[in-house]
Amino acid sequence: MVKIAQYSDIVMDHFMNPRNVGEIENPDGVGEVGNPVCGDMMTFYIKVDDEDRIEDVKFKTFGCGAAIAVSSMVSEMAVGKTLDEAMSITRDQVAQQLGGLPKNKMHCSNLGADALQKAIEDYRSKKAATKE
Amino acid sequence: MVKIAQYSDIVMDHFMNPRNVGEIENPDGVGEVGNPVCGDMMTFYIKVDDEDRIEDVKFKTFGCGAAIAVSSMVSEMAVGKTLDEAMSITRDQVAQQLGGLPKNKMHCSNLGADALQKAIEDYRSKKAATKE
Amino acid sequence: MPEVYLDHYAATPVLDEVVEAMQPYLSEQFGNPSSLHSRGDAARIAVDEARELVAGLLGAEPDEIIFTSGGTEANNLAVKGIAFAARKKGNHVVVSAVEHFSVLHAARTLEKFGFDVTEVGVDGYGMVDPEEVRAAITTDTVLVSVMAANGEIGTIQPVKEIALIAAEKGVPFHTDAVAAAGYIPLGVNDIGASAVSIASDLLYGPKGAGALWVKKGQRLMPLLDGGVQEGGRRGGTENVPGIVGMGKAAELAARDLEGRAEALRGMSAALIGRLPEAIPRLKVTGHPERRLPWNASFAVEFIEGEGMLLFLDQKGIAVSSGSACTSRALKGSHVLSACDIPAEVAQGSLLFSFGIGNSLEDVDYVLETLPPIVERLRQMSPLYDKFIKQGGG
Amino acid sequence: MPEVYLDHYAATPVLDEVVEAMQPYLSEQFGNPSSLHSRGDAARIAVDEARELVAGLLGAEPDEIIFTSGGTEANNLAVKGIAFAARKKGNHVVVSAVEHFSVLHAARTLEKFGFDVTEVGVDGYGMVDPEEVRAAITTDTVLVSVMAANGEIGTIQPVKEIALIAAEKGVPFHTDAVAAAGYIPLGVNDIGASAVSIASDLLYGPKGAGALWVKKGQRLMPLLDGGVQEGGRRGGTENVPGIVGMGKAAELAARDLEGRAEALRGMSAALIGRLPEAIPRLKVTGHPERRLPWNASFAVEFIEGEGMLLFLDQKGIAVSSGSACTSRALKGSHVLSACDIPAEVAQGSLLFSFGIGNSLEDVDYVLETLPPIVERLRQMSPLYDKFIKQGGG
Ligand SMILES: Cc1ncc(COP(=O)(O)O)c(C=O)c1O
Ligand SMILES: Cc1ncc(COP(=O)(O)O)c(C=O)c1O
Repeated sequence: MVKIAQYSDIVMDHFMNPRNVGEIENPDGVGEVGNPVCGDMMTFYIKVDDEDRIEDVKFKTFGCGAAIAVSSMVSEMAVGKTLDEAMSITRDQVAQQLGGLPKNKMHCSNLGADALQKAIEDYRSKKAATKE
Repeated sequence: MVKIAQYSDIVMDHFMNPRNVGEIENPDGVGEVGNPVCGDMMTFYIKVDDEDRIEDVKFKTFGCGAAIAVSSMVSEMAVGKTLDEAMSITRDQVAQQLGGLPKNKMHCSNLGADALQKAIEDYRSKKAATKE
Repeated sequence: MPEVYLDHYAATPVLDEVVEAMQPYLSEQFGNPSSLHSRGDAARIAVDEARELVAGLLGAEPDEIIFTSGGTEANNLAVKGIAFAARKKGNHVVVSAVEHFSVLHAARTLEKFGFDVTEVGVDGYGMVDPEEVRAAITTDTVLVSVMAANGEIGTIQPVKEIALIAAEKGVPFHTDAVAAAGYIPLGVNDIGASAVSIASDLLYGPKGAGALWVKKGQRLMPLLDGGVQEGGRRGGTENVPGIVGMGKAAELAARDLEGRAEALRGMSAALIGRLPEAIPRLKVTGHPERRLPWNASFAVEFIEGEGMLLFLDQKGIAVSSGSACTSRALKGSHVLSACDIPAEVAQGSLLFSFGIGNSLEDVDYVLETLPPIVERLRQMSPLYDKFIKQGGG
Repeated sequence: MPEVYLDHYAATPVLDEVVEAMQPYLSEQFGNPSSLHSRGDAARIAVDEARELVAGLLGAEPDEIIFTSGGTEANNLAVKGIAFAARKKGNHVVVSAVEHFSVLHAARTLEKFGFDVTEVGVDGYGMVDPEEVRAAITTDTVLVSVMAANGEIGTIQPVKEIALIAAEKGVPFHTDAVAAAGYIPLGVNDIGASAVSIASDLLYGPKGAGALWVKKGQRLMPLLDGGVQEGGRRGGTENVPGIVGMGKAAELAARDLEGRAEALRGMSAALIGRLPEAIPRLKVTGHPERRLPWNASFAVEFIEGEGMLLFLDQKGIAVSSGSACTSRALKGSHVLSACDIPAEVAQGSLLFSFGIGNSLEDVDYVLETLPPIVERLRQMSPLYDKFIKQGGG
């Protein structure tokens, strides 16, 4: 692998072999953040099991290498977690798990946790709506 | 001889082996131009024969290589000339005889002809004074 | 793995002949051109020779050449130097919207000093309309600056026409020829300019050297005050090896201009012709005909440039992109935006800048390598997803 | 013929280790540090390493270092950059009368933009009195700039004291350390400065590279607008080989500072001690104790410097002079004049600047070579003539 100094080996690995890319048919929750005009956009799909655990995560990302790696890492971190646990994943944790992100990419590309949270919120609000 | 591009071979020769350096005891005329504050000062001494011809020239010069070479060249050009001929020696002729002078030295260091003229004028005014 | 360097706009390799010419001035010939002894002499003579060679490339007089530290300094010196020297005459400058930041931001600095700046826009191909320049000039205008050609999209500007208009109005005209010099003929008098900037590092010369040609008589306030180097117009000990290298590079560029241009044009035209067939929803940016021979620029829809760069780098291909993520300032390209290319499309911009070491095989390698990368990234892209679902593709 | 180079203040040779360090960046590693691919990476890493090494020499943080094209640019950036950034606060700057022209003329340019400049004088040794700086500071003062040491006469300035006064008054303090860095210890925090300029080419590094250290938080208007290189404070493609060379030179200068200083001091002290015995009516210029280790400066009465230079050159000795004739501007040295040395004496100034390649034998050679040259020129001098006739000698 040709390495670029600004990206750690883990970032490069997740960028080049992203986990959980794709879509879930009939997802339980969908979260979209970012905006292609700014250069980064992520869509997260989740499937939630009966015990409020994340069973499956898929994502699609438009953005730089960091954005793709972040999405991949978040998806890995989320699978198997309860919704509450997943909600508490922070940007900093993601960056740390990736072996660090370039300073200038911390804000713009590190949106994965936000997208996941949006998907969870989407799931919760749909569920709340169903209950009513 | 180590050559400096700004000076022609003739300039370097006249600088390193200046002709007619010195003083004339009881000169017929003395001319001084320039000013050490500005960096160039020349004193010319002449001896004039009965036919108004310059018999001998000596000079002393404070100044850069060009100033010394100019003095030397003027002294050589002047010897044997009539006063009128010597009066008509111009700065440009001197520079030309030297194989050229650096542009920036044309004005400040090329005072030899002026000093010679002053010496001639000195001689003439003294002579006029004696006649009266 | 093949090494296919297609980022000559970012940096050209330094030609062996150029390195060789520089070598003595890095070691034995270390004199200062201002020194009066023989060691200084050698350095001064070398700088003067380089000045003649650079003047030769531009069809200019040697004493009209001011050596600088690069294209950025040349542009800053031109824009600020001409405007500040004329600030009692007027306080207005005209630039194009697709100038390099070293012109555009220099103009913004002028604004801090009370100048007004008019940015003339471009058409979809990145071309300035000379008539818009005419319309922008006022009685207060003291400078018009429009680049000879834009490196990002390759578009060659109608500088002769603009120079003529500026001349009619009595306004000095500067052109940034950093991307163009050595690739298209650029006689300064032929153009009718007052000042022209060039850089060494786009000419197979060393980094750290550039030059501003300034027409005799054109007033200029120095940017770097200090000694009387460069005729008092740019102080500082001369970067002798850099200048010597630039001189050699200029000599070779002038000698080989046509041959180089033809070879480069062959490669870029091949890529511009064939890449759209290999990748759907790919836009060629810049002008279809009036373009720099070395430039092949595109925008790939639905994906972002950095990912392409990284994957191409894995395959040994070096290119650049005007995407926000790949710019250190994290802003999208002002050039593509001036061409009215939507921001999300501009994110997928790719610039292939060919060099004299490239061949048509490199084009083949790109044509083979890039499409699957684009496909892979598109498969990850939510934008592509939407496009497909909306019946595109 | 021996080759005795004693003009290191004009230019130092580049050390072999430095040339070696630069070499790859002149050829294979030609990438642009801003490029995102691996070739750009290699260049960026090299620049970052050099930044650490330069910071090391100054005891500074790497991200406080701005690479420039040399000492002149660093000084212009400091003086204009700090003053212009503060122009809403005040319009007054204080400099010393013995600054290098890159500070002095930069200050004069500020005058064109409405600033007032106070030039603080020096004593006969070229020393600035810190209390005069205090007295010069007004509520409008936005910058004090006094050099760390003067290269022409070697005098080391009391910069710590001046920095303290500036700090008390809340005014940024810049010091031009171009002549001093690498020869006397210069910790930026130890000094208490806001900005410090250095140059590569007085450190056995390549020409075309310099640096300005700027304390974190100090506001600065860029001189070269353009890209976001150097943290947005200096645009333009980095001169990678030059910067790498400067880094290596700084590393070696920091490592060897004491040893170099001792050796140089030995040589200059020997010449300063012995030359006045060999040449009557010779004045040592600069301070008797507080002087740069490499500097031995004199004024030879009754003759002019260029003639000495030319004759010395014939004997293989390279030196410089502050005489009007040897300056390209044809003006006498403002430094010697500030020290109240009469203009006609200053015309005979001679500067021996020792380097790490010199030895005490070189001093012997000068002592043997120079006196007959002086004698010869004095024999031609009308001033010497007058002096003798008036009973001198
Ligand atoms: C058109 C144009 N002008 C100016 C510059 C600045 O040149 P440099 O980076 O050598 O300072 C560039 C750099 O790529 C450029 O493309
Ligand atoms: C004290 C001082 N400052 C600044 C400079 C300017 O440095 P440069 O010529 O590298 O631009 C010099 C040059 O000798 C100097 O001696």
